[in-house]
Amino acid sequence: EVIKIGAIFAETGGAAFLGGPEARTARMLVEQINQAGGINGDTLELIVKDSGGSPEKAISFAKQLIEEDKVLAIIGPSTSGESMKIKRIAEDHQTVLISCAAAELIVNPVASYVFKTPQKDSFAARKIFQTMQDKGIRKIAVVVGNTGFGKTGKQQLKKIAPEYGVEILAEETYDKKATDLSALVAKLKSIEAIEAVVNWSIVPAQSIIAKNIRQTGWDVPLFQSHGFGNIGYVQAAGEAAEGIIFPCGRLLVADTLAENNPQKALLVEYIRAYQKRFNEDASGFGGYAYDAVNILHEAIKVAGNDRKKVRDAIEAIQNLPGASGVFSFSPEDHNGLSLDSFVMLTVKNGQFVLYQGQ
Amino acid sequence: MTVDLFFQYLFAGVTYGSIYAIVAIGFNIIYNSTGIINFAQGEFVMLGGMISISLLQFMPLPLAIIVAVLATMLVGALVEILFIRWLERPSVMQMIIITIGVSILLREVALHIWGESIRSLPYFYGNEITTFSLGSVHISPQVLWVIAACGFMVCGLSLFFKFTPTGREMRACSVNRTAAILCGINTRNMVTFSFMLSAGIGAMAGCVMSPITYTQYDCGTGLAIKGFTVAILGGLGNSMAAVAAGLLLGIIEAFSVSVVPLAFQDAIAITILLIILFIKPHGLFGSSEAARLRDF
Amino acid sequence: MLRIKNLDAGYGKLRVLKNISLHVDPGEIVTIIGANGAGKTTLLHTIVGLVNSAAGEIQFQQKCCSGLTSQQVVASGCALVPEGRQVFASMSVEENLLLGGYVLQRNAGRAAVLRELEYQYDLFPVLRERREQLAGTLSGGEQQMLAMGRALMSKPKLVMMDEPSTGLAPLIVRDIFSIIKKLREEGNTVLLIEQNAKAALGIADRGYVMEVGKIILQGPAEGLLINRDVQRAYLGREKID
Amino acid sequence: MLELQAVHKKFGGLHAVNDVSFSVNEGTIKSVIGPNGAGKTTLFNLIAGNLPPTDGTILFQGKAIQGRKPHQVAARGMARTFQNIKLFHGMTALECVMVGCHTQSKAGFISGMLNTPFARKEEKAIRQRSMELLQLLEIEEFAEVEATSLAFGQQRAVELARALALNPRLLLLDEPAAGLNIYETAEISRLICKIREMGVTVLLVEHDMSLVMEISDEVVVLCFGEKIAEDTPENIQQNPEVIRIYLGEDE
Amino acid sequence: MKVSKTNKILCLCALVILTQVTTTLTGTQYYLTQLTMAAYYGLVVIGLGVLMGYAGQISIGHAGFFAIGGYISAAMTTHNLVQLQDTPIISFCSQMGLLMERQDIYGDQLLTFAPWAACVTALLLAALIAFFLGIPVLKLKGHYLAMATLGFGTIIYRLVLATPLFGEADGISEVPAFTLLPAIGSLPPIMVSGDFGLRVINYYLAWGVLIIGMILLLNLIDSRVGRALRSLHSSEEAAEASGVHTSGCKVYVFVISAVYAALAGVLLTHYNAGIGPSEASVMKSVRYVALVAVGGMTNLWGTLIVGISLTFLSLRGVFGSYDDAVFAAILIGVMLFSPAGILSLRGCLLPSKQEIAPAKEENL
Ligand SMILES: Nc1ncnc2c1ncn2[C@@H]1O[C@H](COP(=O)(O)OP(=O)(O)OP(=O)(O)O)[C@@H](O)[C@H]1O
Ligand SMILES: Nc1ncnc2c1ncn2[C@@H]1O[C@H](COP(=O)(O)OP(=O)(O)OP(=O)(O)O)[C@@H](O)[C@H]1O
Ligand SMILES: [Mg+2]
Ligand SMILES: [Mg+2]
Repeated sequence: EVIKIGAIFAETGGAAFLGGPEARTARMLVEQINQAGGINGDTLELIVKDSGGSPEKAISFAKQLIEEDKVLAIIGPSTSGESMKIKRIAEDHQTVLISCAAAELIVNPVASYVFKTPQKDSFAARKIFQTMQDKGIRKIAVVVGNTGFGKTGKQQLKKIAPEYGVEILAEETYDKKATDLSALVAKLKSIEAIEAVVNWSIVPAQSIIAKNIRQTGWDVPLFQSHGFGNIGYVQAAGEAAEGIIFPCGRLLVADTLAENNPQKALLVEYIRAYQKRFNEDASGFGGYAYDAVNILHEAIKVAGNDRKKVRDAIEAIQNLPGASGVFSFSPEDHNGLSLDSFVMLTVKNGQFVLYQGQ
Repeated sequence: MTVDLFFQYLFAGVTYGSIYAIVAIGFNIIYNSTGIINFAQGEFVMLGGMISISLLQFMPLPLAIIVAVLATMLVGALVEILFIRWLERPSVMQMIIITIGVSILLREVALHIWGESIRSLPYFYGNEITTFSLGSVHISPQVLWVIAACGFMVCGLSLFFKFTPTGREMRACSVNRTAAILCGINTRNMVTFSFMLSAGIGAMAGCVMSPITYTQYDCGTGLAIKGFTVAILGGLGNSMAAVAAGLLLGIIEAFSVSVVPLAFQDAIAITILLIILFIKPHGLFGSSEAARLRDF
Repeated sequence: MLRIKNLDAGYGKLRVLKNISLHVDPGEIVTIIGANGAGKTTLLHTIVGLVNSAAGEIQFQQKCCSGLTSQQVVASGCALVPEGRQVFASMSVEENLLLGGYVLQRNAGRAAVLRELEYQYDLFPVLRERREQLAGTLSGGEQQMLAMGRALMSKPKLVMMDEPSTGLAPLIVRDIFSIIKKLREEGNTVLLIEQNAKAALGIADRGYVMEVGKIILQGPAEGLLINRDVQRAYLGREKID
Repeated sequence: MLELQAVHKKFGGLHAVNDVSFSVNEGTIKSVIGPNGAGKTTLFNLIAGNLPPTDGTILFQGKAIQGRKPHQVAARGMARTFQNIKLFHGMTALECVMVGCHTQSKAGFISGMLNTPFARKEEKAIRQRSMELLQLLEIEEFAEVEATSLAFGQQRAVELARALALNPRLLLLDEPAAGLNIYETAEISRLICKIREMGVTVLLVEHDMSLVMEISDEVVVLCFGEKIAEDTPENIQQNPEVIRIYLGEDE
Repeated sequence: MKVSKTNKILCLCALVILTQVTTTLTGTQYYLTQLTMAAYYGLVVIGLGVLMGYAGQISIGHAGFFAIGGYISAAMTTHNLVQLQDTPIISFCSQMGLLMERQDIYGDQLLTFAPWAACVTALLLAALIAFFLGIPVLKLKGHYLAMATLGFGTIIYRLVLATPLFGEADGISEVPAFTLLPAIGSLPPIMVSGDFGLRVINYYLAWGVLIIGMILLLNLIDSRVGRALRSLHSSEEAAEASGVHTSGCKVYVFVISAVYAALAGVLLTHYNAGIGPSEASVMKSVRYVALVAVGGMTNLWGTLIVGISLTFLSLRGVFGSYDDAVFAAILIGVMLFSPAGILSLRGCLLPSKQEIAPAKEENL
């Protein structure tokens, strides 16, 4: 039997940096599963649709996949906006949706058929604030890109800051395609009380802001979001990336993990296979799709080709190691990850290393 | 606002402005010889950056840039020869739409060649955090490179168009092609030449700005829109005006940061542009007389 | 100088010129007269290669130029003053003239162009006054002079003029015709197309009469002037008589 | 009918129309002549509203019209033709003339979109009237031919028909005979007289003296923007100044 | 001429019905989803077609009007007013029947504007903006006009991305269905909604709106005003001299095409139950322009056919990640080989007199 799985990724367009690795990872993984004999003898068929990051296309594709291709589940979309638009469709048609987008809104409030694999933004924010607390930082500036990712990041940071006694003195949203942010940096720098800057965005702006801050000779601690988790961005920021602190899954530091870490084996294998296949470094984004396929794999193993049973099976998954962390779902928690899925990393000599505190 | 901050904004504005201007110049060249706006100009910028980055593995930086510029000029010539040269009697609208098509095509090709990841050339001098300080104003050396390249190109081109026969002939082609033919000018070669020239300038721009702005397969579109804006704001066809307009727009953008949320920066800048256009329908420095005589 | 044999040409499927044969000898003024839409403009365009010929032969200075591009024809010394003036509207008068010197500049260098420029300014003093003005803002007559000046800038061996007197004041028309005569005196060859048949035949050596794409009459200008058919059709004698 | 009082137009430093005053009486044909660049077309553009005068008053049927938009002037009953024929690409001769009926009809966007009976009726009437005009100018056989592909003389006729479609009180003609041969010119001159008989006043710019002298009641001579003479055709032909600068000695 | 216009409309109606019947019989009703969406985009494209092809005014900002329609109606029908319930304005609106109460998927109480009120507001706003924007913008010509409209599109895009009310980068989701006619007796309700159960109704609704829109535009171009538009396209000066109030005419068509776009935005947003910023992006505007060009500038039928079919294919994702590339290739191909639009390819092979007309001198 062939089990059909749909996928909606932004392989092109503004969110291609997410959708590209996700689509590649999903394809690679499904191939691997099929090569290994499929799931209980059934083969998986992955139908990937490129939404280009447009919600209207995602909606059209979701309907198409559900009705026409009669897929068991949908992986993706890559962005929060798209995910929110098809959340209802998946719910109405009782098709499992495992989103690869960050926004917490996707699984909170919980819709019974909708899951997501990336760590919650709130965890990232908490991790950052914890680190700040350790460093005694109380007054910060928040700058984000005008993407869905940036938007939810800003919301979470603003929501959680008071819990850690942190005050946000300035908040700014810049264009995702910004080519230079030195004016913004000048503005922030002129607010002398600022003790740290948190940047929550995606390529290429997160490297640009790092450069611009350092170029003005401003020596504030710079925090970034988990979107920074790609060695390519460090290379792009070069010298300016040194000392950036950010929360991230363990993928980037896989080989430094302890042998008994449940994620280690899988991460090392994924990174190796991805690198070999696509000749580029694996990133946290691909990991989201990895987890989505992996979770489905586990659920189908238990439940077979049945939408409702698969849903139940996902909710029952406990302690499943994945790329982003160890998943334990429940009817109330459709993300399944804990705060512990993040570690704080920093950049040292152009490499990611665990942040030890200074 | 402190004096320091003022200068820091000013310099940020100059940085943006020269980047916009350098793209706008490319628009003006093709406009001057064909009367059309080549919407694929942004892609030339992208190609210049991408090609030089790829070549950097095999050769030193200056050589990589030169080869990339030449390669992009070749692409420019190819675009013209494949899509434009053999058209019997193209209308302006047809040309605009073809160049939009070419721009999308080049972008998609780049996506499938280079992928969606960002790349950049290394800083020509120093590295990411090197700066010169003038008082407490910090300037990245690469910005100076951009400004210098921009100034150099503008002066060179203005002189070229104003004073050299070839420049005059290129302008003639755009004003009245039949008459240019009747003067014995090989109009087709002129057009090809202008595509090469603007592709080369675009590529050059792509190289000098790559360390600052990074290069990605779709970075051309945004730059093209800004460049187009600036070219129009200055008055089409006038490169000196484009630089002035570019600097103006850049500085408006930079200073707008200090008063309104950054998220509205573009909206503010473009609103100002529109207001200027309504008051001066042919750009800040454009002559309405010349524009009226040119039929679209 | 120019020799055309059995020429056919047209636009798409529309055949405008049918089996045209004519010749222009060095030092002559030859005029072609004919009603509107007879195909005179088309004929000139075919000669300079703006319109492709379908059949027949065009020889300019003993060389066949049927397959040549317009640029090549112009470069070989055959200049056209186009119908409707076609000046470079948004460029200055001087620039227009300099552009006309494109061919000359290639063959004889910049000094020759400047000399020629002065010569044209002497020929058309109005243009000197307005050298900085944009050509498109000139009045009709000024533009016509500019178009002629521009064509003459290349020091062509053969000048073809398409209705140069259209829209010009009587005095200027006379000027234009005397300029044409002067050109001939200086050894130029002129192929002139005119609505004003009387004036044209008055200065021409020979003339052709064209009707719906065919040459129906030809001969020395004086002969045509007294030809009854020509008088009736183009000179309005009948009415006057 | 039309009265110009001390009208000036400057282009930068160039005084293209300098203190020109004259009036056109109802039912007459008045011609404006003058060397090239004298400012005749500019004068027309001032009257028809294409350019605002720098100074001066233009009265049309007793009301000042300077600075009005061309379409407003047209709606008051002034029609014009252009020195370089301006017909509409992609429209048949009939349609071109129907555009001329614009001010004579009312159907707007809404009734046009809904194709109301009123709009349909009006459309029919316009078509009828335009056809009549084409007949008047004897070009009805080209009604369905694309106007820009017609022969030159026919294009002129279409343009004239379009101008007449406005039901004008005053008609401005800018070199209607340019590029026409002697017969076509005679034809045009006949037409102009016919138009005058319909009660339309005509103001004419022309270089063809046979036409001007034959049909006009009065002639104004412009030179370098200034009016240098205004008189009957016979007297103008004798005026030494005019002969010197414009007509030239007759052979 | 008139007859053939009516016939073409009847053919289109027949085709629409036939498609629905066929899909029902073959059990492939899912095609109707994308056909419905494509019909709404078709509405934008034909509106733009009249503006560009007939009046000759390019607009690279039409996605902006689509977004105004979509976003206003989405924001008004999703923004919860419960907290403001007691303010005088809201209670006044509530008395006027402008509000609607319902529950969201999680069971929370929502008080929002009713879709029809939102729709009217959106359309009026779009018309007003088009009017006040059109007055200065349409004075510009050629590339300057292109720039100004592009600028307008960019401003809308930026505002949408920067305004929390419009959901910033995520856009707005959970937009309710738009009930046009409540259920009467055993008749199902007529509402704009993406619900699978209402698909056939929505299909007919969308195509009904499109066909009516098409008829109105076809009437318009054949009318007195349409003739005036075509004349000003060719020569503004001559049109003015013929008494055509050119700037007024231009502004009005601009308003009409903006309303078309906004209406499409409103309806599609309700159908999709959401809208995102990509609908306002410049690329979208460029796509509309390109669809008009591929269809043929002065060929409303061509524009319609191309607009519908290319959008349909793209929405079905048939070109995968080559969607833009294929689109660009079609665009270039058509412009190179058949600049008068894809439907005139036939004419290319058998040149008619009309097509030869543009003279060689009119190069550029
Ligand atoms: N570009 C074109 N495409 C199609 N037909 C054309 C074109 N140009 C001219 N014609 C047609 O060719 C015929 C001859 O035109 P041409 O312009 O050569 O006449 P002409 O003798 O110069 O007339 P005129 O005295 O009015 O200048 C006319 O019937 C005209 O309609
Ligand atoms: N827009 C303008 N800007 C500057 N100068 C202009 C403009 N329009 C016309 N002129 C100048 O004004 C003068 C009068 O021009 P106009 O076209 O009115 O002459 P005209 O009498 O119609 O001549 P013709 O008989 O040759 O058509 C000319 O010298 C012309 O160069
Ligand atoms: Mg001719
Ligand atoms: Mg004139």
